[in-house]
Amino acid sequence: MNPYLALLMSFGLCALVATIMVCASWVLGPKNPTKTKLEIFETGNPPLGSLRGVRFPIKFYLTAILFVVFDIEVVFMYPWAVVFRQLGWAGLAEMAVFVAVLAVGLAYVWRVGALEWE
Amino acid sequence: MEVLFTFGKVVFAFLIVLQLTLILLWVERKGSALIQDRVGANRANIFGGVLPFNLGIVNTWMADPLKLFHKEDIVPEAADQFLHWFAPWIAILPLFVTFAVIPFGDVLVAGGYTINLQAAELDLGILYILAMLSLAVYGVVVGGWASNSRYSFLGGVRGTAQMISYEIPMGLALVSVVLTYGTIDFQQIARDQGELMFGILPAWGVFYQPIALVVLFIAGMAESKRVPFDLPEAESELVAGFYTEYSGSKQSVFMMADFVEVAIVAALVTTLFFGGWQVPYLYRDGFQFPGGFDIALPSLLVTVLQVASFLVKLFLFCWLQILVRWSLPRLRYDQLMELGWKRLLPLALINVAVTAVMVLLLDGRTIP
Amino acid sequence: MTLFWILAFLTVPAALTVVLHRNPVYSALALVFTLFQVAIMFVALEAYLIAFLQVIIYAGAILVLILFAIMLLSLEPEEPSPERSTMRAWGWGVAALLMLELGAVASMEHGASPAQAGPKDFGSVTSVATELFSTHLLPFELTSILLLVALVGAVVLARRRS
Amino acid sequence: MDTPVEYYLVLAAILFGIGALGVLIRRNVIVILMSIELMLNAVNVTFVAFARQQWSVDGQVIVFFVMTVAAAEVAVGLAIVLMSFAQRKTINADEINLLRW
Repeated sequence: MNPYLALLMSFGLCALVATIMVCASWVLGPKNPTKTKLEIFETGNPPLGSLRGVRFPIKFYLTAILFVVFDIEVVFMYPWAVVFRQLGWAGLAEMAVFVAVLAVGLAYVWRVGALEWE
Repeated sequence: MEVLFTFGKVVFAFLIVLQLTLILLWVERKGSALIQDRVGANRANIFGGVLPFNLGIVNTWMADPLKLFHKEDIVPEAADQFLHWFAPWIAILPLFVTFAVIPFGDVLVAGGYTINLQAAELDLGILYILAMLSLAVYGVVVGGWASNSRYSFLGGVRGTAQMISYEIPMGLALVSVVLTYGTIDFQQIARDQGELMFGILPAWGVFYQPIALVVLFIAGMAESKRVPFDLPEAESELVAGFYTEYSGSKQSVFMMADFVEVAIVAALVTTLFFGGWQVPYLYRDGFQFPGGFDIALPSLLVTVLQVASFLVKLFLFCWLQILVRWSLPRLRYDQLMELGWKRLLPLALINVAVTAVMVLLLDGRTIP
Repeated sequence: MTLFWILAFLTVPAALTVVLHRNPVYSALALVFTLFQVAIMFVALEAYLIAFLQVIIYAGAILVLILFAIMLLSLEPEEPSPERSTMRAWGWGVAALLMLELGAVASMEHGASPAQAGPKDFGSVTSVATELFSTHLLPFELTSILLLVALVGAVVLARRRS
Repeated sequence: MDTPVEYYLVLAAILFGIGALGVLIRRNVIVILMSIELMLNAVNVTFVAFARQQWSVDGQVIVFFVMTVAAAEVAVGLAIVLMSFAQRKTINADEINLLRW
């Protein structure tokens, strides 16, 4: 049995149930929209309007970059880990070089304080 | 016929998730009441006359979901109408499908058929789980953005940064497990844990990889965005974070996604570190205790025992997470990021290196 | 064959949405969908490991980064500007030409496959990993330097702002 | 697989063309970056299709490297976009026409 067919079944079933669950309130619930109800909730104050100009610290973006770089590192490690026993000590050295270079990156980011949150 | 079996397994795996989340909701409400010395859920008491106290099972199992589904679905005017609907859907879908690759038993031999008790017999199970968990981020990002509200937006950004930060240690913890077993197939890993160490101790992953277990457990809890890692939805700061503007069933889907994530972490911990469906000393033809004391069992009973063992372990680790959730206060954001990047990441990396060296030292064949 | 046509009819509209939608968030989500379809194509082409990496790296990491940047800038849908309409026409023309050209080359006969049935473990983790860590070892090590440079470069650029 | 490899190649060509279209007609730099991602993916499909035809995993290994390049490109590209937005308050490719700040 092709496992991907089973995955397809799983996706179909779960998508169906997820759709039902998300739409349940819209189908079953009352519909009584009022002006106040449809406003954005800002702890009772009149909403300030558009999100244009709302900024958040550049740190979040740095975190995302770090994540992308290390995610690729981790992903490279999976095939390596599977064939590791065949590669032996040479394989260990190969991955050590790879990780060492990226560890330099981590050390740099650590040094410049991109990991510090106040 | 084979298709029918596969469909049955898919449905069974999905039912485990659905029922487990509802049971966890009950455990959460009653358990927190126990911890905080309250009564907890006590409505819809249909067994009231039978039991001396109200368990509130009907309340959380039936009445709560039904009530939530009958709430009004409010979509703010300023929100993006399509994405507001799309966000909870994409938040829950990748989490639901993960259970398809978790093995819940060895093989079921019945009526001439041998059925592998794993819905999708995928040999890339761990990568599949990682892929689906990495897609789960979209529910948070889109939910935070679609509502067009400041609280949602900040909660969404915080939540995304937190989830991606903890994906790295989680991935690395899984790498060291893969190194230990040399495969990324869940069923294979579960089978390998059926052997014995020193002839007495079951060869469970927890004895090989205790550090990976700790890292995976912490990172997994952070992924599920619950206390002590609930900064994206911190009630006292951000109202409800990325789902501030949600109501009714959409909001309950977001809540449910958190519980499904708890279940996924428990399933990973169970399968990779605690033998999955393995019962110590139980083999396909019955118990074989170390002292040479055997009990023969029919194959069907063995299967039932194994599935039961998987479910019990699964529930145990869900319960452990809920216990932690009600015991610890919330971290500060800087502590959260520091824990992820400065503690767990180096720890997991060192663990991978040590594992690699140990594998080579103990596996004499490849030493030159 | 059916699978291919389903994929084709889902991928092309999604790709067009990426390019033509005025709201960058929709563009990004349509791109996620396109990438997921491409991953399914990889499964159909028996590149199982690559298919999962596609989802993890592209959909799980790169697109999150793009969405973050969009949110960081709080972008609004862009208004079509009239003075660019000639440029747009040119763009459509050039892209159509390119598509035709590539399509013509691609649809030529590429010779039959050397064997009807390939090795049994084709596309499996073991086969790809063995190849990656032996024949392509140097590019693999260079990849780490590329990532390091990208990381340091991005951090330097992003920090100069504050 | 009974689908001839040419079908996938044509689909890849169409995807590449759509990506090129995005680069040519859009002014939002982030959308241009996404279009480039689309083109890279079209190339990946070609690699994998040929790998399947030749029964050689080399094509699949190359896809690894393409993904890495794509990630590096996006990380640096977006950092430049953020930086230029901070300086000039625009992400319109027509208005970012200087190579100096």
